[in-house]
Amino acid sequence: MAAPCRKIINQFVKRSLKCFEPRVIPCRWSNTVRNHTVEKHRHSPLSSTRELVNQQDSPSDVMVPREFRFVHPDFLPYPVWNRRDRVREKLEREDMLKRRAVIDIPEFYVGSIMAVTLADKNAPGKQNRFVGICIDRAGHGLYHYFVLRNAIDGQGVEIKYDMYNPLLLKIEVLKLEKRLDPQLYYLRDAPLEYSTFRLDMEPVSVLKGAQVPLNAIKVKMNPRPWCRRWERHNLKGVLPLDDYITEKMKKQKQHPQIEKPWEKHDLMLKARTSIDDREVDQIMTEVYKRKEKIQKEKFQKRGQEGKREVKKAQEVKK
Amino acid sequence: MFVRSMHKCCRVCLKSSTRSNAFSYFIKRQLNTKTARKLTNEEARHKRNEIFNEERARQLAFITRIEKIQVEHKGPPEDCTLIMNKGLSTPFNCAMHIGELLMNRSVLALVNGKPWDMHRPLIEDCELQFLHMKDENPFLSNQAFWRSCSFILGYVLETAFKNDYYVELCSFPVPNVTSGSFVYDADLKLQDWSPSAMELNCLSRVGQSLRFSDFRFERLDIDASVALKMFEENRFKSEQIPQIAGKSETGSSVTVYRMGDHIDITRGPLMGSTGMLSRFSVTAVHRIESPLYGPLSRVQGIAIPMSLKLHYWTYEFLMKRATKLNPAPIPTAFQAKPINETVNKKGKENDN
Amino acid sequence: MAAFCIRSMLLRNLTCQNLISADPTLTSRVLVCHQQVRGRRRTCKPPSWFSKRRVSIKQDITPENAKFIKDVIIETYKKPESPLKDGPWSRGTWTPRTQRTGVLAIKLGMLPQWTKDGKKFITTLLQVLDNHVINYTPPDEFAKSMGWKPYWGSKYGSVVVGALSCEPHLFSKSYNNLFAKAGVPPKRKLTRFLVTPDAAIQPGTPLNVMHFRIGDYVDCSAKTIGHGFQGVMKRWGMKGGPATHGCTKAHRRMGSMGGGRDKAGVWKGKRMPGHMGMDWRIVKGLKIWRIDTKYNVLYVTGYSVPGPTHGYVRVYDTVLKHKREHLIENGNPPPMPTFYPEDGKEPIPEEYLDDELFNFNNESISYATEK
Amino acid sequence: MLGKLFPIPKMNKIAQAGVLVFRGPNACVSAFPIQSFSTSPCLNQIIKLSRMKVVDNSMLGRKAELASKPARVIHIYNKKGVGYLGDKVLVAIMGEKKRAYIVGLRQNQKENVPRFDSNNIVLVEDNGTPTGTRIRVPIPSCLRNREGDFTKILSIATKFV
Amino acid sequence: MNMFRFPVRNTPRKFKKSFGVGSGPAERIKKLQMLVTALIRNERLEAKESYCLETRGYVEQLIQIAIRNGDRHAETMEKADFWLLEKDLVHKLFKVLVPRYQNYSTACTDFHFLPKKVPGSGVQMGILELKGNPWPPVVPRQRDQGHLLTNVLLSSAKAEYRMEKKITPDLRNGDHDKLEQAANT
Repeated sequence: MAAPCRKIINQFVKRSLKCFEPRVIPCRWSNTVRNHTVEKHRHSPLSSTRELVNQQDSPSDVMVPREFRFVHPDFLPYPVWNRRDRVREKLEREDMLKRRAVIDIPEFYVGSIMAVTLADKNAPGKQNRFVGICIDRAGHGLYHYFVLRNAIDGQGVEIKYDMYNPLLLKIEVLKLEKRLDPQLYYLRDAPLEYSTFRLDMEPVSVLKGAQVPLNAIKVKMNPRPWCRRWERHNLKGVLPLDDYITEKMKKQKQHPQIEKPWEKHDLMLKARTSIDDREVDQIMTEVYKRKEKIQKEKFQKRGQEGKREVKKAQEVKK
Repeated sequence: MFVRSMHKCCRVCLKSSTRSNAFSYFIKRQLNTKTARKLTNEEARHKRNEIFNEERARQLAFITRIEKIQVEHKGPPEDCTLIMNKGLSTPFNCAMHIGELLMNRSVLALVNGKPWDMHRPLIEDCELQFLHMKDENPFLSNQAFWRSCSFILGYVLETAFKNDYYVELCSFPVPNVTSGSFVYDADLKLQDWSPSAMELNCLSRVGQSLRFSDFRFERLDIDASVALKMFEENRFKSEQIPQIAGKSETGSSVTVYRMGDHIDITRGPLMGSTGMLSRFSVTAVHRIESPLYGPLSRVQGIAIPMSLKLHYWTYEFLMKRATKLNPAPIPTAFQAKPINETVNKKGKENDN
Repeated sequence: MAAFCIRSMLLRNLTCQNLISADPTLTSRVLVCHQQVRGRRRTCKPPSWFSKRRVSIKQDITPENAKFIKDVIIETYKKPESPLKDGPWSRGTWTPRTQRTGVLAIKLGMLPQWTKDGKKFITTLLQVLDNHVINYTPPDEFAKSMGWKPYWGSKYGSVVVGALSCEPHLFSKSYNNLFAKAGVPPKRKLTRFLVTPDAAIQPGTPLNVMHFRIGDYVDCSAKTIGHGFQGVMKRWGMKGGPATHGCTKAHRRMGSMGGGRDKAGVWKGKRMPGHMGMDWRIVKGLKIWRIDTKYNVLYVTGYSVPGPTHGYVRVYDTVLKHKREHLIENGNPPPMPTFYPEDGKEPIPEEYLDDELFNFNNESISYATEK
Repeated sequence: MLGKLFPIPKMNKIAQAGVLVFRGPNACVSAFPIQSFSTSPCLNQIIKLSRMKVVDNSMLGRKAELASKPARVIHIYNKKGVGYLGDKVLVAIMGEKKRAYIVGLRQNQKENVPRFDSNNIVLVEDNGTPTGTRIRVPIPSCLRNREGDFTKILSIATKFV
Repeated sequence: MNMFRFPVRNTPRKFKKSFGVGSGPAERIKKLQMLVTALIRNERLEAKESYCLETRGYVEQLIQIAIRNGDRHAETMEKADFWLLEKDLVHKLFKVLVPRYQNYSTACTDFHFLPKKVPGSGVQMGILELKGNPWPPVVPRQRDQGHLLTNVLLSSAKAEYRMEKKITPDLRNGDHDKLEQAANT
C-alpha cells in the first residue's frame, strides 16, 4: 500500500518543483536573433546606428495598376518567412531598380516570343542574339531568370538567362502573349513545330493598353518516353494524354500520396509558402513609386540632352 | 567606572516600585550637570519597554471576565461570522481562523469602516474587512506602510549609532507617498555629518534586517502622564505630548506603538509586522532648521513591500529621487497657535 | 596559423560571464572552468555554473509608468557620461603582426553579384548592428585571467565587443555592471577578440562597417545551424544499407566498424550518430566586395558563412598570410584601431564597390567598343 | 538434356525481334512507343556507354543513324570520367573506335549556355581533323574560345547559339 | 515582414491518432475541420494545446480571407464551404465575424494555457477563443494597478522628471521620432 502512495507523492513533488526550474533557452536559437527582434533593434532609440522610419515607404494614395504585380513577379521576395530579411530585400530591390533604369526590361509572360541580345566576346559582332519562346520564368529578386526555347536546324535549343545579368544588352518581345500553363517544359516532348521560330522574326505590334492575348493552343504531345510524367502535371495546354499512358499510370495518378488532396484547402500551407497579398501591395507600391521617379529623371535628362543638341545644332547652323 | 555604576543605579532604580520617578529625577539631574556622562538610547529604550509592559499589564488586568463578540468578516475567501473574545482578539486572530493568505498579506483591517491595526484588540461587535497592498484602491494600506516605514526609520536612527551618540527623535510628518520618500526628523547630535554611501548602506541594512526578524507592531493607548514618563528624556517628545493628548478624544490619552523594543508615539494605524518589508533603504540625511527646536536632521528613506516586485534598475531610479530634500513641513511648535486650531489644522499636518 | 585557430576555439567556448571582470587579477581563478572534458561537449543545456543573466520580473507597473521608465532609460544612455577622465587613448600604428579587433555582425542572407566581365557569384550580407567596445584587457592582465598559462605568453590582450543595445531592466545587475565602464546600454550579445596591444581600443568606442575596407579579407566564425541528434547518413553522409534484399533494420545504419587486425577497435574520432550542427566553424579569407554604409552592410564572398539567417557572426581581419600581403605591399594599412568618423576628411559615400564588381548604375557590359 | 528437364522459357518478344531498346534522343524512333525505362535527368550525364548523336555529315554518322545504332561513349578524356561540353571522348560507332568532341548536352546548363534536346558529338580523326565537312546543328557560342584541335571543329560549324 | 498576427511555427504540428479520426495528413485536416467548425460555432474551444494552436492559424486565415475578399469571391466561398462543416456557419462567418474583425489590427483569436492537473495526465490543455465573444472572460477582470505603492511613486517621479526636463507631455507620449524632430527644429 505504502509504495504506490509514495510514488504518487514523489510524482507530485517532482511536478510541483518543475515549475521552479529555470527555463533553458532552446539551444537552436541561442546564437540567432529572431526576425522581429532584429527589427526592434534596428529602430531602437537606444541603438547608436539607428535606422529612421522612412516616410516615403509608408502607404500612400498612389494607385498601383492591378497588372503591375504580374508584370513584375521578380520583385516578390523569397517566400519562406523565417529566412527573410527586410534590409536584404531592400538592397536587392535597389540593385534591381538600378539595373532596370539602365536596360529596358519589357513586359513579357511565359509563352511570349522574345529575342535576347547578349554580349559575347567570341562572337564576330561581339553580340549574340537568340530568339525563342519563353517557357519558364522563376527565381526571386536578383536570382530571377527566364528560359527561351527554339528549334534551330531541327535541333531543340534552350537557353536560360539571368534577368539582371549585366551581359544582357537588349530584351525584345517579338510577340506578347500568354499560354495556358505556367511552365512550358512539355514542349521538349512535343513535335518541334511547336517550338520553331524564325530567327529573323519581326515583332508583332500590340496596341498599348490592350489586354494581353491568350494563346489557347493545345499541343499534341509525342508518344512516350517523356522527360517528365506529364500525366501527373494537370497540363491545360496539351491535348488529352490518355492514348499515351497505361491503365496503371492512370491509377497511380489518383493515388492520394501523389494527388495529395489535403493540400488543396490547406490555408496555412499557402500562408507559409507564399507572400501575403498585403505585403505584395506594399512592395509593389514602393517599386511603382521608385520606377516612376526614375522615369521622370530619365525624361528630364533626355529633355536636357535634347535641348543641348538643339542648341548645338543651332550653333552649327550659325 | 562611572558608567558602570550608573548602569547599576539604573537597574536598581528600575526595579524599585518608585523607579520611574526616581529615575527621571536622577536623569534630569544628570542631564543638568555639565559633568554628567551621556545618556544612551539603549537605556532609554529599556526604560520605555518596562513602562510599556507595566501599562499593558495594568490595562489587561481590567478584563476579568471574557466576553464574546460577533465579528462579521466580509470579502475573500468568503463572508463569515466569527465569535471572538472582547478586548483580547485582534483582526489578526480572525485572519488566523479564516485563512493563511489573509494572515500573510493583510496590512490593515477595516473595522466598521475604520482602519484598525492588525494587532489591536477588537472591543465590540463589528464588521471586519482586510486590506492589502494590491487592493483596488490601496490608499489606506499605502499610508500605513509609509507611516510604518517612518516608524522603522526612527528605530534605525536609535539603534544604528554608537552609544556615544544620543539620538533624539523629534517627529515625522503625515505620510505622503507622492513625495517619493518617508522622513524622520531627529537631532542626531552630529552637526557636520554628511554620511557616505557606505554609511547610508549600513543604516539601510539595519532596517532591511527587520524583514527577517518579523516584529509585530503593538498598539497601546496610555495616559499622557505615563507617556510623559516614558519620553521624559526626549525633549521634543515631552514637549509634544501635552498637545497630542489635548487633541485626543478623552483629552489625555496618547497612542503609542511598539515594534521589537522600539517605542514611539504615533496616531497609527501601522502595518501588521516588519515581515512585509521587501527593500528598505536610507537614502539621505539633510540638515533643516526648525524655528522652535533648532537644527535638526531630516533622514529620508524609501521602501517597497514584499508583495510588489520592482526591478533593481527602477528601484535605484526611485532611490535617486528619494535623495532630494523632502518638502514635508518642518516640525514647528504646537504652542504657536491655540489648541483648538491645532486640532483642526496642525493635526492634519503633523502626525504626532 | 593553426595555433591561432586552437586558441580562438578555446576562447570562444567560454561564456560571456567569464569575459570581463572588473579586476581580472582578483577574480581570475574563480571564473574559469578547469574541468577536464573528454572530446567536445555535445549538449544543448547550459552548464551548471552558468548563471542566468536574463531576469524576468513581473513588475506590477502600469503601462504609462513602464513607458516612463523606458524614456528614462533612453535619456540616460543618450548622452553617456563623458569618458574623458583618462582622455582618448593614443592610437597604435599598424604592423604586419597587428591583430585588430573584429565586429559582431548579423547574417542577413545571400545575394548574387556580377563581376565586370559578367561572371556571377554569390555574396553573403553581414550587417554590423549597433556594435560597441565594452572592455579592453591588456595582455598581462589577460594572461593572468586565463587561469592557466597561455602558450602565447603575454602577446595578446582581449577586446570585448557587444552588439544590439537593450534596456537594462531585462538583465541582472551583475550583467548590467559590465557595461558601466563603456557607458553604453547593456548589449544582447557579447564576444571577445584577441588583439595585439598596439590595437588597444577604448571601451565605449562604436564600431561599424568602416572598420573594414573594400578588397580586404576577413575571417568569419559563427555557430552552424543546429540539426539535433542525427544518424550517420545525414551527419556524415554514409551510404546506409540496402533498401530490400532481406535487409532488416539496417537501412540507415553505418556498416561494420572496429575490424582490421592491428588497427582493430573503435578509434577515437570514429564517425557515429550524434548531435549535428550548432558548432563553431571558421571560414577564412573572404573578400569584402561591397560596403553599404547606410545600412552598415558588408558583402563578403561565398555562401559558406556558417549559421542561419539572423545568426551572429564574428568578423575579423583574416589570419591567412597570403591574404594580408596586399596590406604590406601597398603600404595601405587598415584604420587603427578602428575607423573614427572624425578622421575622414570627405563625407562618407553611401556605398563602396570593389573595382572588379559590376555597378548596377553602369551601362551593360559590351565588348563591341573593343574593336 | 538440360533443356528437356528444365524447358527454357520463350524469349521476350522484343528480344526476339532483335530491336534494341535504347534511351536517348532518338528514342521515339523505336518501334515500341510505350517504354518502361526511366528517363530521369540523372541519366543525362555523359558517362561510359552513353548514347550520343553524331551531328556532322560524316558517312559513319549517317550510317549509324540509319541503322539506329547510335555512337556509345567508351572513354572520356578527363580525370572525372564524366563528359561535359567541349570534352573529348572515345566512342564506339558501327564497330569502330572513333574520337569525338562533345558539342551539345541534354543536361541543364548554366545561364547563357544553351541546352540541347540531344547529346551531340562531332567525330574527329586521330590527328584531330574532323571526319565530316559540315556540322548540321548549332554549336554553343561559349566553345568559340577553345584552342588547339577544337578550332578545326569550329571552322566546319554552320551556326552558333 | 512577418504578416502573421500570432506566433507561428515553421513547420506544422503532426497530430496523433485521436478520437473520431485516424492519423496522417488527410486525417489531420479532417480533425482541423471539426475544430474550426466548433470554434466558429461556440466561439470558445477547450482542447489540447497543439490542437488549439494549429486551429488558430486556420481560423485566422479563414477570417482574414473572408474580410479581404468578401462573400462574392468564389475561391473564398469554396474555402469557407470546406472548412465549415455546418453550413449555417458560412453565414455567420460573413455576416457576424467579418464585421466584427474588420478593423482589428491584432489577431482575432486568443489563446490561454489551462493549468496542468497534478497528478494527472501530462497533456497540456488550452483554451482558444474568438475575441469579442459573449462568454465571461477567461482571465478575470484585472485590478487597476495605478494606485499601487510602486505606481504612485513612479507617477510622482514622472511628474517631477518631466518638470525638470521641461518637455511638454503630449510630445512625451508620442514616439521618439517626433521628439527628435522637435529637438532638431
